[in-house]
Amino acid sequence: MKKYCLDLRVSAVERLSVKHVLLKLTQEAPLPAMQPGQFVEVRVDHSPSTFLRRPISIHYVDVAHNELWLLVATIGDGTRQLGRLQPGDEVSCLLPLGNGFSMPPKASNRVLLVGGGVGIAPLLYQGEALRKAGHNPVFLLGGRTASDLLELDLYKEVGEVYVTTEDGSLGEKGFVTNHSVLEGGQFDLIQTCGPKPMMLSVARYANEHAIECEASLENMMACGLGACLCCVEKTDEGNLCVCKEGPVFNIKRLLW
Amino acid sequence: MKKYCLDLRVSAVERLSVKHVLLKLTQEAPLPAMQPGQFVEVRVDHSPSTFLRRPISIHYVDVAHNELWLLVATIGDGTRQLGRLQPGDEVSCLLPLGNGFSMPPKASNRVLLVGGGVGIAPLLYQGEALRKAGHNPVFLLGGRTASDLLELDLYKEVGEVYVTTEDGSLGEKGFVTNHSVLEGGQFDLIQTCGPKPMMLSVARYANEHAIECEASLENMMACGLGACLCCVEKTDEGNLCVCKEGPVFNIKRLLW
Amino acid sequence: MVDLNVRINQLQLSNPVMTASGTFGYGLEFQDLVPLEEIGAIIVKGTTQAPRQGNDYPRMVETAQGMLNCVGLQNKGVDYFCEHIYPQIKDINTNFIVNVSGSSPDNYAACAARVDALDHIPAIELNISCPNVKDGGMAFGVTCEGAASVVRAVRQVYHKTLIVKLSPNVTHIADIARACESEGADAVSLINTLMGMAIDIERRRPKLSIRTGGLSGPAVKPVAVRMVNEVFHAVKIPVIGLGGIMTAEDAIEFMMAGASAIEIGTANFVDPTVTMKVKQGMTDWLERHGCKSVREIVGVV
Amino acid sequence: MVDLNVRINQLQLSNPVMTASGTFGYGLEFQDLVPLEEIGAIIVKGTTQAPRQGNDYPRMVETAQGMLNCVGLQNKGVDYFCEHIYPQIKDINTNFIVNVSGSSPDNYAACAARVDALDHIPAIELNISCPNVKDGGMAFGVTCEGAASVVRAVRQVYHKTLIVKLSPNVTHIADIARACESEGADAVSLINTLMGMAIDIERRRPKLSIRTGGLSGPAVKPVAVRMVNEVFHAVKIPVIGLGGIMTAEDAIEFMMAGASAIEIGTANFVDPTVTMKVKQGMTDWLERHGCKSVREIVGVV
Ligand SMILES: Cc1cc2nc3c(=O)[nH]c(=O)nc-3n(C[C@H](O)[C@H](O)[C@H](O)COP(=O)(O)OP(=O)(O)OC[C@H]3O[C@@H](n4cnc5c(N)ncnc54)[C@H](O)[C@@H]3O)c2cc1C
Ligand SMILES: Cc1cc2nc3c(=O)[nH]c(=O)nc-3n(C[C@H](O)[C@H](O)[C@H](O)COP(=O)(O)OP(=O)(O)OC[C@H]3O[C@@H](n4cnc5c(N)ncnc54)[C@H](O)[C@@H]3O)c2cc1C
Ligand SMILES: Cc1cc2nc3c(=O)[nH]c(=O)nc-3n(C[C@H](O)[C@H](O)[C@H](O)COP(=O)(O)O)c2cc1C
Ligand SMILES: Cc1cc2nc3c(=O)[nH]c(=O)nc-3n(C[C@H](O)[C@H](O)[C@H](O)COP(=O)(O)O)c2cc1C
Ligand code: FES
Ligand code: FES
Repeated sequence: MKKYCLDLRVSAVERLSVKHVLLKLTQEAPLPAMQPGQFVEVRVDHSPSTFLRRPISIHYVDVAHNELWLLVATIGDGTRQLGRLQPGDEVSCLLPLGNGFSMPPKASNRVLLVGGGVGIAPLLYQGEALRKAGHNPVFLLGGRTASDLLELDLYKEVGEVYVTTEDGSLGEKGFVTNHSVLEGGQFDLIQTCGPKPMMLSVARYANEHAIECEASLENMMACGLGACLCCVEKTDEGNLCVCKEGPVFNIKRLLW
Repeated sequence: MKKYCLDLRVSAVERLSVKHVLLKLTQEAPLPAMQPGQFVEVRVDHSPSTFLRRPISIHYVDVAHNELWLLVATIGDGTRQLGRLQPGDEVSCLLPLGNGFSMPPKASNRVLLVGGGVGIAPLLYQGEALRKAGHNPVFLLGGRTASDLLELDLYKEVGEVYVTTEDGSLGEKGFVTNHSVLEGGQFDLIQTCGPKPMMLSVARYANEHAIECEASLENMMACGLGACLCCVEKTDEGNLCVCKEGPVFNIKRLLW
Repeated sequence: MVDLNVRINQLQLSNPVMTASGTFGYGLEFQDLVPLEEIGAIIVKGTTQAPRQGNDYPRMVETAQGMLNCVGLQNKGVDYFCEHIYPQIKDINTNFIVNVSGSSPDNYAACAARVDALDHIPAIELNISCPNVKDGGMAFGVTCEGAASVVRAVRQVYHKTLIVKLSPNVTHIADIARACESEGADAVSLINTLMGMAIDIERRRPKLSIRTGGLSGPAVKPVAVRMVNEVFHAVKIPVIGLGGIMTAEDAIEFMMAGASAIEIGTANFVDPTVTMKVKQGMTDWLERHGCKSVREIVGVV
Repeated sequence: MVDLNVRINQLQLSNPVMTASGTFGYGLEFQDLVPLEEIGAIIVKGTTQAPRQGNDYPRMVETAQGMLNCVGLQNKGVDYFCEHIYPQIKDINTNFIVNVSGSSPDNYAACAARVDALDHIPAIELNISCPNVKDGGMAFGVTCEGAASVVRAVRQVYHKTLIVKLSPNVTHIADIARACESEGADAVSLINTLMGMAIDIERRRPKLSIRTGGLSGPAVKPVAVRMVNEVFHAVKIPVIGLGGIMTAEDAIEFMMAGASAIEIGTANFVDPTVTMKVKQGMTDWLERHGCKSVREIVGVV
């Protein structure tokens, strides 16, 4: 897909929790086509300690309003500065990068979308794409505590939503991989994004149950274009760039 | 004078021209004592290209409102970022630094305050100090064009004001040193701040007319405390730190 | 119009802006974003005789106005380059330069000889300064004898423009430059990265997989400008300057220090269109300052 | 309470935070802002046998997350120090260390001998790494023989703790450190500044009066950490680490790399109270991580 480096305008900033912010970005011209699971390299201005761009998943594309949504967890100086953006500010975005999630080959497949922490971000857009293509997405979202689980109504509009929290403040207590939906559920495909330990145990579950599984990795990146070879992950084909060959990989290819 | 490193709060920001901004800073506790001609080392946040503090003159101290005023010409990234401050923002200020202008020894002396560009900044507070001490300050202020000459009403409250502009758009056309007030005027002391070429010609005038003269230098600084020896000026006593022995020097000491 | 042409030995550049090896892939990665034929030259990834997997992840750390990398010359080898990459780039109308690396004078030469045969590759840049590989790499770049031995071996088999890329991790860079010049290098480029390290204090271990990496970006610019100026005054062959260039003003600074052309590296990650902005900015600056040719400012300081 | 005490040979520090020479004056300049007795040690300005005027203005340029300086050891000479400065500082309850510079082994030794006689100066730091003076300075710091010759001369006349400050502008800093160690240095400190240059492109001339200057600040931190780690693994004497430290985390990074104590330089200009913040931040970090003593983390990487 053709890549662009665009100065997008912040149309809205919604603080979803003390450490999460939802940015809506737009421009006059229609936004380029983007696929669920792809990401954006965002430039951070006004942060002396942030030199490189920051990779952020495409959370949602609101075609009707010509808006790109980014869901940002403010964990360091760069993301904190993104959280300080105001409507009207401009943000340089390099997009769309990498390869997204795949679509299940057969019709009406049951797809489980497992997200942890801010890894839930790319799943909303993917869920919508699945639904539109006639599949039945089921979300399984995990967080440390209730306030980590954001925008659940939006996810519920797209599919069934199951939730775990480590402290039991919402949904089942524990980790996503302990959720009861995994016991009964017959899934044809699992797509997951979140902390590596979570994705590893999701992958273990998928392997055990012989379910196809894709994971979206978050290796540290510089260029985002496959040019610097900084973001590599070991695969059956050697070191591959997560920014270009991923971020979504079929777990069969990963040697993690 | 005891030095402080204070986080002051921006109480007001006034844009005086496209490239000048007036910052008013305050804090709960009374501001420390400061003298006209002293300066502040201001820390600039959110500017990746600004690493060191920026020296800015004490423009005025509004004791009644417990406000420190800074008049800033936005010429580079650091000062531009200062111009973007909003009421409520905090600014780290190291102050008061250096030695200010002196007071004339005799009563009711006629003192000429010659400022060019943003060099007019320290003269307002000095003018007020002179007036309060019973002297008669006369301002001679120069700029490239009318919009460079800021806050003239404030200066007029303190003393007579004469003005030159290079394009003749306000006051006499030309440089301050060509102003007619210099022909007739009998001055006992000249105090000047502005671009070096201007101060040099003011100094020449003062020498020719055997008038005492003090100039406030603007050498590039790092520490502002006399510790790094970066800001030196050649004087009759060797290299002296402008930040500590100055910024105001009697021109007799300078080898410029 | 300002004349931006520069010549590095036989190499004709339509403008002095090149891209630095390892930061611009094979150019193709940027083709949606930058008109490649408007770049003076594209220096492709470090290429070795045999394929290399490079170092383990993590290979990158952000630092104050810079970054450390320890990619370690991951590449599929010169044969793969000739067979699979070259056909894709050979008809793009700019100069493609291959950055050649190795672990002995012989395999540097073998790799260079292979590239010599490619019609559309007018020059190579010998990387005797990579701090991120154990065998060879920087080891050759830090002594005059080491540098000379590689240049000598390559010069025997390579007939086009031979650029040697110098390491800044040395006491006297001008001496190394002179050693390369005497062995027949047509130009030197500098600087490669400064060796650095960063520690993850929570995990009590280096942030990079092989402990150390190479520092690049604006942080190193003052060191690079100093070295370019030193080398410019020490050799007669052209100098190519790089290290932290982000803007047209930075590029002009390097050219005034003595660079006949410049390379842009890390800045491509921050702004993938930076090459075009630097080129345009240089044109504007030169016009504003009444320069007829960019060559007027080379080495004026 | 975490134990912050560290010992560098005979030198006892109540905490590992020192101030770097040339950036903290004689301490007195900061006394309104920082309780001096809470600093581990204050290393005063570079001091030479004879008075020096230093270089012409401009002596400073800001760079990306750093600065270049070419102060050039302006000081009134060791006699003036002994007669006029020493009396003002000798009763302040911290360690004052004199940074000694020179242009020959003899006048280094002469200066050191004079300081040896001062009861309240428990150590000197030999500056064999100043890039901003023509005579001596860095020239001694870039060869093993040069470094050894100065240390040897000084060791004969200086009986307290002898720290040697190393230049980063070398190919193999560990070799220089070993040379100093063999001549009896009690500790090494590193890094001094990296030689750099900046050009005023409008005026077409260097921004600094003597063309080049020394780069310091966060920009150089990765290079400094790497060198501290290299030297730590090469010598048995304690290493003092510096170069770009701005925060407690930076200080801990240096200590994990192998520094027994650290110096803060340029950061004092950005935040004159930084020493206290680093000290407090280190205490908090160590407590949070269950360390009983700061010495536990030295060289864990
Ligand atoms: C493909 C991709 C998609 C992503 N999508 C999102 C998203 O939609 N929303 C979101 O909030 N975040 C997302 N991230 C993560 C985001 O890029 C990082 O949180 C961000 O770069 C941190 O920048 P910072 O300046 O705030 O933190 P820094 O100050 O740079 O880092 C803070 C801490 O986090 C660690 N860290 C930073 N980046 C990473 C990383 N990539 N992997 C592991 N550790 C890291 C650092 O080592 C440090 O300890 C994504 C990352 C990738 C690679
Ligand atoms: C004692 C003192 C008092 C000052 N008072 C004021 C004041 O009241 N109001 C005000 O607006 N400014 C004042 N200045 C000047 C102010 O400090 C500079 O304009 C400011 O540091 C520029 O920072 P910047 O980041 O915006 O520009 P930069 O990007 O740092 O510089 C922009 C350009 O200006 C040049 N420059 C920067 N600082 C100086 C300097 N000190 N001397 C010569 N050239 C310089 C740079 O070389 C560059 O070409 C004062 C300076 C001193 C030393
Ligand atoms: C990720 C990365 C990979 C690099 N790979 C190479 C390489 O393969 N060969 C080489 O000669 N230099 C390599 N370099 C060094 C750059 O070409 C350049 O010399 C250095 O980064 C300094 O320039 P800059 O500050 O503009 O990036 C690499 C640099 C980076 C950041
Ligand atoms: C303005 C200035 C003056 C300096 N003067 C000296 C000196 O006299 N002697 C010395 O050994 N180092 C001197 N240095 C080097 C510092 O002590 C220190 O080694 C260097 O700045 C790196 O540390 P930093 O990045 O924390 O500043 C000076 C540094 C600066 C910035
Ligand atoms: S981030 Fe550069 S190759 Fe992936
Ligand atoms: S700015 Fe440091 S001595 Fe004046």
